[in-house]
Amino acid sequence: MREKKLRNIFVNGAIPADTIAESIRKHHTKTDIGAHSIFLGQVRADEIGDQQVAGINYTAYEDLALEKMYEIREAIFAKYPLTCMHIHHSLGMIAAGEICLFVFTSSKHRKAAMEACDELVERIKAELPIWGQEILTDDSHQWKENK
Amino acid sequence: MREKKLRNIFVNGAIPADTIAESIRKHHTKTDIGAHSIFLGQVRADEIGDQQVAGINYTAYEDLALEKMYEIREAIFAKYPLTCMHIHHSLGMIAAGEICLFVFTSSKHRKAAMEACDELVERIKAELPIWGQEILTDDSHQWKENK
Amino acid sequence: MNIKILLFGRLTELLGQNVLHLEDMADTDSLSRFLSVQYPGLAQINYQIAVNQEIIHGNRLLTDGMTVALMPPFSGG
Amino acid sequence: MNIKILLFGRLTELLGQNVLHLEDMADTDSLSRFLSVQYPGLAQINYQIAVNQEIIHGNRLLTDGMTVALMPPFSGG
Repeated sequence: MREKKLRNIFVNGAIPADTIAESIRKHHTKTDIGAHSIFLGQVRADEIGDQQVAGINYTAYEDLALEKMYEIREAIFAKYPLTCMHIHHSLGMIAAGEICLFVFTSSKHRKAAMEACDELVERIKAELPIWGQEILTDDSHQWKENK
Repeated sequence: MREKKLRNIFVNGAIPADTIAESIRKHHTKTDIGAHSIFLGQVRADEIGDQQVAGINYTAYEDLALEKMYEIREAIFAKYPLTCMHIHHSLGMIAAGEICLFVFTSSKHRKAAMEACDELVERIKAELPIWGQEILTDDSHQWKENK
Repeated sequence: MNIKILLFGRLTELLGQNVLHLEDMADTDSLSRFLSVQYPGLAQINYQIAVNQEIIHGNRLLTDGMTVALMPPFSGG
Repeated sequence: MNIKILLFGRLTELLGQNVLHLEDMADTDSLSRFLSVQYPGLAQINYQIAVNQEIIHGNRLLTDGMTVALMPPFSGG
Protein backbone atom coordinates (compact mmCIF):
# COMPACT_ATOMS: atom_id res chain seq x y z
CA MET A 1 0.00 0.00 0.00
CA ARG A 2 1.15 3.45 -0.87
CA GLU A 3 1.86 5.69 2.09
CA LYS A 4 -0.71 8.42 2.56
CA LYS A 5 1.30 11.59 2.64
CA LEU A 6 -0.49 14.69 3.91
CA ARG A 7 1.01 17.90 2.58
CA ASN A 8 0.64 21.14 4.45
CA ILE A 9 -1.20 23.76 2.44
CA PHE A 10 -1.32 26.41 5.16
CA VAL A 11 0.94 29.44 5.39
CA ASN A 12 0.88 32.08 8.08
CA GLY A 13 -0.01 35.46 6.65
CA ALA A 14 -0.42 36.61 3.06
CA ILE A 15 1.14 34.80 0.09
CA PRO A 16 3.85 37.08 -1.35
CA ALA A 17 4.14 37.58 -5.12
CA ASP A 18 7.74 36.36 -4.80
CA THR A 19 6.55 32.98 -3.53
CA ILE A 20 4.46 32.65 -6.68
CA ALA A 21 7.42 33.64 -8.87
CA GLU A 22 9.63 31.14 -7.08
CA SER A 23 7.07 28.40 -7.61
CA ILE A 24 6.82 29.22 -11.35
CA ARG A 25 10.62 29.32 -11.64
CA LYS A 26 10.96 25.82 -10.16
CA HIS A 27 8.96 24.44 -13.09
CA HIS A 28 11.39 25.64 -15.77
CA THR A 29 13.28 22.35 -15.47
CA LYS A 30 10.10 20.32 -16.09
CA THR A 31 10.20 20.45 -19.85
CA ASP A 32 7.24 18.12 -20.34
CA ILE A 33 4.97 20.93 -19.09
CA GLY A 34 3.27 23.06 -21.74
CA ALA A 35 0.69 24.89 -19.66
CA HIS A 36 0.33 26.34 -16.17
CA SER A 37 -2.94 27.56 -14.72
CA ILE A 38 -2.88 29.73 -11.62
CA PHE A 39 -5.71 31.01 -9.46
CA LEU A 40 -5.12 33.67 -6.83
CA GLY A 41 -7.68 34.73 -4.25
CA GLN A 42 -7.19 38.33 -3.12
CA VAL A 43 -8.92 39.93 -0.12
CA ARG A 44 -11.44 42.56 -1.23
CA ALA A 45 -12.11 45.80 0.65
CA ASP A 46 -15.88 45.33 0.36
CA GLU A 47 -18.15 48.09 1.64
CA ILE A 48 -20.20 46.90 4.64
CA GLY A 49 -22.64 49.67 5.55
CA ASP A 50 -20.44 52.72 6.16
CA GLN A 51 -17.42 50.54 6.93
CA GLN A 52 -14.95 48.68 4.71
CA VAL A 53 -13.31 45.29 5.05
CA ALA A 54 -9.76 46.01 6.25
CA GLY A 55 -8.77 42.35 6.10
CA ILE A 56 -9.81 38.78 6.73
CA ASN A 57 -8.65 36.69 9.66
CA TYR A 58 -8.53 33.04 8.56
CA THR A 59 -8.72 30.05 10.86
CA ALA A 60 -9.04 26.38 9.96
CA TYR A 61 -9.57 22.93 11.36
CA GLU A 62 -6.15 22.12 10.02
CA ASP A 63 -6.05 18.35 10.59
CA LEU A 64 -9.36 17.76 8.87
CA ALA A 65 -8.53 20.27 6.11
CA LEU A 66 -5.32 18.41 5.24
CA GLU A 67 -7.15 15.06 5.21
CA LYS A 68 -9.80 16.53 2.94
CA MET A 69 -7.17 18.17 0.73
CA TYR A 70 -5.47 14.79 0.37
CA GLU A 71 -8.74 13.30 -0.93
CA ILE A 72 -9.30 16.20 -3.32
CA ARG A 73 -5.73 16.03 -4.60
CA GLU A 74 -6.03 12.30 -5.31
CA ALA A 75 -9.37 12.78 -7.08
CA ILE A 76 -8.05 15.60 -9.27
CA PHE A 77 -4.89 13.69 -10.21
CA ALA A 78 -7.07 10.70 -11.11
CA LYS A 79 -9.40 12.83 -13.24
CA TYR A 80 -6.91 15.02 -15.15
CA PRO A 81 -3.49 14.28 -16.73
CA LEU A 82 -1.60 16.75 -14.53
CA THR A 83 2.14 17.06 -14.08
CA CYS A 84 2.00 19.15 -10.90
CA MET A 85 -0.42 20.62 -8.39
CA HIS A 86 0.39 23.11 -5.64
CA ILE A 87 -2.04 24.65 -3.16
CA HIS A 88 -1.39 27.33 -0.54
CA HIS A 89 -3.97 28.91 1.77
CA SER A 90 -3.30 31.67 4.27
CA LEU A 91 -4.08 31.57 7.97
CA GLY A 92 -4.21 34.61 10.24
CA MET A 93 -4.88 38.21 9.30
CA ILE A 94 -4.66 39.04 5.58
CA ALA A 95 -5.06 42.71 4.67
CA ALA A 96 -7.28 43.82 1.78
CA GLY A 97 -5.29 43.63 -1.48
CA GLU A 98 -3.18 40.70 -0.32
CA ILE A 99 -3.27 37.13 -1.65
CA CYS A 100 -4.87 34.45 0.56
CA LEU A 101 -5.18 31.52 -1.87
CA PHE A 102 -2.74 30.23 -4.49
CA VAL A 103 -3.73 27.26 -6.67
CA PHE A 104 -1.22 26.15 -9.31
CA THR A 105 -1.70 23.30 -11.79
CA SER A 106 0.53 22.23 -14.68
CA SER A 107 0.05 19.82 -17.56
CA LYS A 108 1.29 18.96 -21.02
CA HIS A 109 -1.71 20.51 -22.80
CA ARG A 110 -3.71 23.44 -21.56
CA LYS A 111 -7.17 21.95 -20.98
CA ALA A 112 -6.12 19.69 -18.12
CA ALA A 113 -4.35 22.45 -16.17
CA MET A 114 -7.22 24.90 -16.67
CA GLU A 115 -10.05 22.54 -15.80
CA ALA A 116 -8.22 21.05 -12.82
CA CYS A 117 -7.45 24.54 -11.48
CA ASP A 118 -11.11 25.60 -11.73
CA GLU A 119 -12.33 22.43 -10.06
CA LEU A 120 -9.74 22.71 -7.28
CA VAL A 121 -10.81 26.26 -6.46
CA GLU A 122 -14.47 25.21 -6.29
CA ARG A 123 -13.70 22.22 -4.07
CA ILE A 124 -11.34 24.15 -1.78
CA LYS A 125 -14.01 26.79 -1.17
CA ALA A 126 -16.79 24.25 -0.66
CA GLU A 127 -15.07 21.44 1.20
CA LEU A 128 -12.16 22.69 3.29
CA PRO A 129 -12.98 23.59 6.91
CA ILE A 130 -11.63 27.14 6.79
CA TRP A 131 -13.33 30.24 8.16
CA GLY A 132 -12.80 33.87 7.30
CA GLN A 133 -13.65 36.61 9.75
CA GLU A 134 -13.92 39.96 7.98
CA ILE A 135 -12.37 42.70 10.08
CA LEU A 136 -13.90 46.08 9.35
CA THR A 137 -12.23 49.49 9.48
CA ASP A 138 -13.87 50.26 12.86
CA ASP A 139 -12.46 46.97 14.27
CA SER A 140 -15.86 45.33 14.33
CA HIS A 141 -16.13 42.08 12.41
CA GLN A 142 -18.49 39.73 10.62
CA TRP A 143 -18.14 36.14 9.45
CA LYS A 144 -17.52 35.74 5.76
CA GLU A 145 -19.88 33.50 3.80
CA ASN A 146 -18.95 31.84 0.52
CA LYS A 147 -21.51 32.13 -2.25
CA MET B 1 -15.58 58.67 -30.23
CA ARG B 2 -13.21 56.84 -27.96
CA GLU B 3 -9.65 56.65 -29.13
CA LYS B 4 -8.61 53.19 -30.23
CA LYS B 5 -5.52 52.44 -28.23
CA LEU B 6 -3.43 49.48 -29.38
CA ARG B 7 -1.35 47.97 -26.58
CA ASN B 8 1.79 46.08 -27.31
CA ILE B 9 1.60 42.48 -26.16
CA PHE B 10 4.95 41.37 -27.55
CA VAL B 11 8.14 40.96 -25.56
CA ASN B 12 11.50 39.87 -26.89
CA GLY B 13 12.59 36.59 -25.38
CA ALA B 14 11.08 34.52 -22.59
CA ILE B 15 8.78 35.98 -19.93
CA PRO B 16 10.66 35.89 -16.61
CA ALA B 17 8.92 34.70 -13.43
CA ASP B 18 9.83 38.07 -11.91
CA THR B 19 7.74 39.88 -14.52
CA ILE B 20 4.77 37.79 -13.44
CA ALA B 21 5.44 38.54 -9.76
CA GLU B 22 5.74 42.25 -10.52
CA SER B 23 2.44 42.18 -12.39
CA ILE B 24 0.71 40.42 -9.47
CA ARG B 25 2.25 42.87 -6.99
CA LYS B 26 0.88 45.88 -8.89
CA HIS B 27 -2.65 44.63 -8.24
CA HIS B 28 -2.35 44.71 -4.43
CA THR B 29 -3.61 48.31 -4.47
CA LYS B 30 -6.72 47.34 -6.43
CA THR B 31 -8.81 46.26 -3.48
CA ASP B 32 -11.97 45.67 -5.52
CA ILE B 33 -10.30 42.58 -7.00
CA GLY B 34 -11.15 39.24 -5.38
CA ALA B 35 -9.77 36.82 -7.97
CA HIS B 36 -6.90 36.58 -10.42
CA SER B 37 -6.64 33.93 -13.11
CA ILE B 38 -3.30 33.37 -14.82
CA PHE B 39 -2.40 31.17 -17.76
CA LEU B 40 1.23 30.52 -18.67
CA GLY B 41 2.36 28.79 -21.83
CA GLN B 42 5.69 26.99 -21.41
CA VAL B 43 7.80 25.59 -24.25
CA ARG B 44 7.86 21.77 -24.14
CA ALA B 45 10.88 19.66 -25.07
CA ASP B 46 8.75 17.33 -27.20
CA GLU B 47 10.40 14.27 -28.72
CA ILE B 48 10.45 14.51 -32.53
CA GLY B 49 11.80 11.25 -33.90
CA ASP B 50 15.19 10.86 -32.21
CA GLN B 51 15.49 14.59 -31.63
CA GLN B 52 14.00 16.91 -29.01
CA VAL B 53 12.59 20.41 -29.25
CA ALA B 54 15.32 22.69 -27.87
CA GLY B 55 13.18 25.79 -28.20
CA ILE B 56 10.65 27.67 -30.28
CA ASN B 57 11.44 30.70 -32.40
CA TYR B 58 8.35 32.93 -32.51
CA THR B 59 7.58 35.47 -35.21
CA ALA B 60 4.40 37.47 -35.74
CA TYR B 61 2.65 39.83 -38.07
CA GLU B 62 2.78 42.33 -35.26
CA ASP B 63 0.59 45.09 -36.68
CA LEU B 64 -2.26 42.75 -37.50
CA ALA B 65 -1.82 40.87 -34.22
CA LEU B 66 -2.19 44.06 -32.19
CA GLU B 67 -5.29 45.07 -34.18
CA LYS B 68 -6.78 41.63 -33.61
CA MET B 69 -5.82 41.69 -29.92
CA TYR B 70 -7.61 45.03 -29.59
CA GLU B 71 -10.80 43.44 -30.95
CA ILE B 72 -10.46 40.43 -28.67
CA ARG B 73 -9.79 42.63 -25.64
CA GLU B 74 -12.89 44.75 -26.32
CA ALA B 75 -15.04 41.64 -26.82
CA ILE B 76 -13.83 40.03 -23.59
CA PHE B 77 -14.32 43.21 -21.55
CA ALA B 78 -17.84 43.48 -22.99
CA LYS B 79 -18.63 39.86 -22.14
CA TYR B 80 -17.18 39.54 -18.61
CA PRO B 81 -17.13 41.94 -15.63
CA LEU B 82 -13.34 42.19 -15.48
CA THR B 83 -11.24 44.65 -13.54
CA CYS B 84 -7.98 44.05 -15.45
CA MET B 85 -6.58 42.09 -18.37
CA HIS B 86 -2.90 41.76 -19.29
CA ILE B 87 -1.44 39.74 -22.16
CA HIS B 88 2.21 39.12 -23.02
CA HIS B 89 3.53 36.93 -25.84
CA SER B 90 7.18 36.23 -26.58
CA LEU B 91 8.94 36.79 -29.88
CA GLY B 92 12.30 35.29 -30.83
CA MET B 93 13.90 32.15 -29.49
CA ILE B 94 12.40 30.68 -26.31
CA ALA B 95 14.18 27.68 -24.84
CA ALA B 96 12.28 24.61 -23.64
CA GLY B 97 11.12 25.19 -20.05
CA GLU B 98 10.70 28.93 -20.50
CA ILE B 99 7.45 30.91 -20.55
CA CYS B 100 6.21 32.25 -23.90
CA LEU B 101 2.64 33.32 -23.06
CA PHE B 102 1.27 35.12 -20.00
CA VAL B 103 -2.46 35.84 -19.77
CA PHE B 104 -3.67 37.57 -16.60
CA THR B 105 -7.29 38.46 -15.78
CA SER B 106 -8.75 39.90 -12.58
CA SER B 107 -12.29 40.40 -11.36
CA LYS B 108 -14.38 40.85 -8.25
CA HIS B 109 -15.66 37.27 -8.21
CA ARG B 110 -13.78 34.25 -9.51
CA LYS B 111 -15.99 33.08 -12.39
CA ALA B 112 -15.39 36.10 -14.60
CA ALA B 113 -11.59 36.01 -14.27
CA MET B 114 -11.46 32.25 -14.89
CA GLU B 115 -13.78 32.14 -17.87
CA ALA B 116 -12.25 35.24 -19.47
CA CYS B 117 -8.76 33.79 -19.06
CA ASP B 118 -9.76 30.50 -20.72
CA GLU B 119 -11.47 32.28 -23.60
CA LEU B 120 -8.52 34.63 -24.10
CA VAL B 121 -6.09 31.74 -24.37
CA GLU B 122 -8.29 30.00 -26.93
CA ARG B 123 -8.70 33.15 -29.00
CA ILE B 124 -5.01 34.11 -28.82
CA LYS B 125 -4.01 30.68 -30.11
CA ALA B 126 -6.65 30.64 -32.84
CA GLU B 127 -6.74 34.24 -34.02
CA LEU B 128 -3.39 35.97 -33.54
CA PRO B 129 -1.01 35.80 -36.53
CA ILE B 130 1.94 34.30 -34.65
CA TRP B 131 4.13 31.43 -35.82
CA GLY B 132 6.34 29.10 -33.85
CA GLN B 133 9.27 27.36 -35.44
CA GLU B 134 10.40 24.41 -33.31
CA ILE B 135 14.17 24.22 -33.24
CA LEU B 136 15.39 20.67 -32.63
CA THR B 137 18.52 19.56 -30.81
CA ASP B 138 20.31 18.87 -34.12
CA ASP B 139 19.50 22.46 -35.27
CA SER B 140 16.95 21.25 -37.79
CA HIS B 141 13.49 22.72 -37.38
CA GLN B 142 9.82 22.21 -38.07
CA TRP B 143 6.83 24.52 -37.98
CA LYS B 144 4.65 24.19 -34.92
CA GLU B 145 0.95 23.55 -35.44
CA ASN B 146 -1.69 24.38 -32.87
CA LYS B 147 -4.25 21.66 -32.20
CA MET C 1 -15.74 9.44 29.83
CA ASN C 2 -14.40 12.58 28.29
CA ILE C 3 -15.42 14.08 24.97
CA LYS C 4 -13.43 16.97 23.47
CA ILE C 5 -15.48 19.47 21.49
CA LEU C 6 -13.69 21.70 18.96
CA LEU C 7 -15.46 24.90 17.97
CA PHE C 8 -14.85 26.93 14.83
CA GLY C 9 -15.84 30.18 13.16
CA ARG C 10 -18.81 31.97 14.68
CA LEU C 11 -19.32 29.13 17.15
CA THR C 12 -16.17 30.18 19.01
CA GLU C 13 -17.87 33.53 19.62
CA LEU C 14 -21.23 32.12 20.56
CA LEU C 15 -19.72 29.66 23.03
CA GLY C 16 -16.93 32.01 24.12
CA GLN C 17 -14.21 29.38 23.64
CA ASN C 18 -12.40 27.18 21.11
CA VAL C 19 -12.54 23.91 23.04
CA LEU C 20 -15.03 22.35 25.44
CA HIS C 21 -14.74 19.15 27.45
CA LEU C 22 -17.93 17.28 28.25
CA GLU C 23 -18.66 14.05 30.07
CA ASP C 24 -21.42 11.54 29.63
CA MET C 25 -22.59 12.32 26.12
CA ALA C 26 -24.00 9.15 24.60
CA ASP C 27 -24.10 10.36 21.02
CA THR C 28 -23.82 13.44 18.80
CA ASP C 29 -27.57 14.13 18.86
CA SER C 30 -27.48 14.33 22.67
CA LEU C 31 -24.48 16.61 22.44
CA SER C 32 -26.27 18.96 20.03
CA ARG C 33 -29.38 19.05 22.24
CA PHE C 34 -27.30 19.70 25.35
CA LEU C 35 -25.42 22.58 23.73
CA SER C 36 -28.64 24.10 22.29
CA VAL C 37 -30.02 24.36 25.80
CA GLN C 38 -26.80 25.82 27.16
CA TYR C 39 -26.36 28.24 24.23
CA PRO C 40 -29.77 29.20 22.86
CA GLY C 41 -28.25 31.00 19.80
CA LEU C 42 -26.88 27.67 18.55
CA ALA C 43 -30.25 26.55 17.17
CA GLN C 44 -30.09 29.34 14.57
CA ILE C 45 -26.69 28.27 13.28
CA ASN C 46 -26.29 25.61 10.65
CA TYR C 47 -23.26 23.44 11.39
CA GLN C 48 -21.69 20.17 10.31
CA ILE C 49 -20.24 17.71 12.78
CA ALA C 50 -16.99 15.76 12.50
CA VAL C 51 -16.11 12.92 14.87
CA ASN C 52 -12.42 12.06 15.05
CA GLN C 53 -11.73 14.11 11.89
CA GLU C 54 -14.46 12.54 9.83
CA ILE C 55 -17.56 14.46 8.83
CA ILE C 56 -20.66 12.53 9.89
CA HIS C 57 -24.24 12.57 8.68
CA GLY C 58 -26.92 11.55 11.14
CA ASN C 59 -26.30 10.46 14.73
CA ARG C 60 -23.08 8.85 15.96
CA LEU C 61 -22.36 7.07 19.23
CA LEU C 62 -19.62 8.64 21.32
CA THR C 63 -17.05 6.86 23.45
CA ASP C 64 -14.34 8.04 25.81
CA GLY C 65 -11.59 10.10 24.20
CA MET C 66 -13.43 11.04 21.04
CA THR C 67 -13.07 14.48 19.48
CA VAL C 68 -16.14 16.17 18.07
CA ALA C 69 -15.85 19.26 15.87
CA LEU C 70 -18.74 21.64 15.29
CA MET C 71 -18.25 23.46 12.00
CA PRO C 72 -20.38 26.32 10.67
CA PRO C 73 -20.40 26.88 6.87
CA PHE C 74 -16.90 27.06 5.42
CA SER C 75 -15.61 30.33 3.99
CA GLY C 76 -12.08 29.70 2.83
CA GLY C 77 -10.49 30.99 -0.34
CA MET D 1 1.57 49.93 -59.47
CA ASN D 2 3.41 48.29 -56.62
CA ILE D 3 2.04 45.64 -54.26
CA LYS D 4 3.99 44.64 -51.17
CA ILE D 5 3.66 40.98 -50.18
CA LEU D 6 4.46 39.99 -46.60
CA LEU D 7 5.30 36.35 -46.00
CA PHE D 8 5.13 34.50 -42.67
CA GLY D 9 5.92 31.17 -41.09
CA ARG D 10 6.77 28.35 -43.47
CA LEU D 11 6.04 30.62 -46.47
CA THR D 12 9.21 32.59 -45.74
CA GLU D 13 11.13 29.34 -46.25
CA LEU D 14 9.26 28.26 -49.34
CA LEU D 15 9.68 31.63 -51.01
CA GLY D 16 13.12 32.26 -49.52
CA GLN D 17 12.26 35.77 -48.33
CA ASN D 18 10.04 37.77 -45.94
CA VAL D 19 8.86 40.43 -48.38
CA LEU D 20 8.13 40.48 -52.11
CA HIS D 21 7.25 43.41 -54.33
CA LEU D 22 5.05 42.71 -57.34
CA GLU D 23 3.60 44.91 -60.05
CA ASP D 24 0.40 44.61 -62.08
CA MET D 25 -1.61 42.28 -59.87
CA ALA D 26 -5.27 43.01 -60.41
CA ASP D 27 -6.60 41.13 -57.41
CA THR D 28 -5.68 38.60 -54.71
CA ASP D 29 -6.80 35.61 -56.79
CA SER D 30 -4.39 36.60 -59.57
CA LEU D 31 -1.68 37.06 -57.01
CA SER D 32 -2.24 33.55 -55.58
CA ARG D 33 -2.25 32.01 -59.05
CA PHE D 34 0.91 33.86 -60.01
CA LEU D 35 2.76 32.74 -56.88
CA SER D 36 1.57 29.10 -57.25
CA VAL D 37 3.21 29.01 -60.65
CA GLN D 38 6.43 30.60 -59.40
CA TYR D 39 6.54 28.43 -56.24
CA PRO D 40 4.90 25.07 -56.91
CA GLY D 41 5.00 24.01 -53.22
CA LEU D 42 2.57 26.84 -52.38
CA ALA D 43 -0.47 24.94 -53.60
CA GLN D 44 0.00 22.42 -50.78
CA ILE D 45 -0.03 25.09 -48.08
CA ASN D 46 -3.20 26.42 -46.60
CA TYR D 47 -2.94 30.16 -45.97
CA GLN D 48 -5.13 33.13 -45.15
CA ILE D 49 -4.73 36.48 -46.87
CA ALA D 50 -4.81 39.92 -45.27
CA VAL D 51 -4.99 43.10 -47.35
CA ASN D 52 -3.87 46.25 -45.56
CA GLN D 53 -4.00 44.47 -42.20
CA GLU D 54 -7.48 43.08 -42.68
CA ILE D 55 -8.11 39.38 -43.20
CA ILE D 56 -10.16 38.88 -46.36
CA HIS D 57 -12.40 36.06 -47.52
CA GLY D 58 -12.80 35.61 -51.25
CA ASN D 59 -11.18 37.78 -53.88
CA ARG D 60 -10.17 41.41 -53.38
CA LEU D 61 -9.14 44.04 -55.95
CA LEU D 62 -5.65 45.44 -55.47
CA THR D 63 -4.50 48.99 -56.08
CA ASP D 64 -1.13 50.69 -55.95
CA GLY D 65 0.54 50.74 -52.55
CA MET D 66 -1.48 47.95 -50.95
CA THR D 67 0.11 45.44 -48.61
CA VAL D 68 -0.90 41.81 -48.89
CA ALA D 69 0.05 39.29 -46.20
CA LEU D 70 0.08 35.54 -46.79
CA MET D 71 -0.39 33.73 -43.51
CA PRO D 72 -0.14 29.97 -42.95
CA PRO D 73 -2.00 28.49 -39.93
CA PHE D 74 -1.20 30.36 -36.71
CA SER D 75 0.74 28.64 -33.97
CA GLY D 76 1.15 31.19 -31.19
CA GLY D 77 0.86 30.49 -27.48
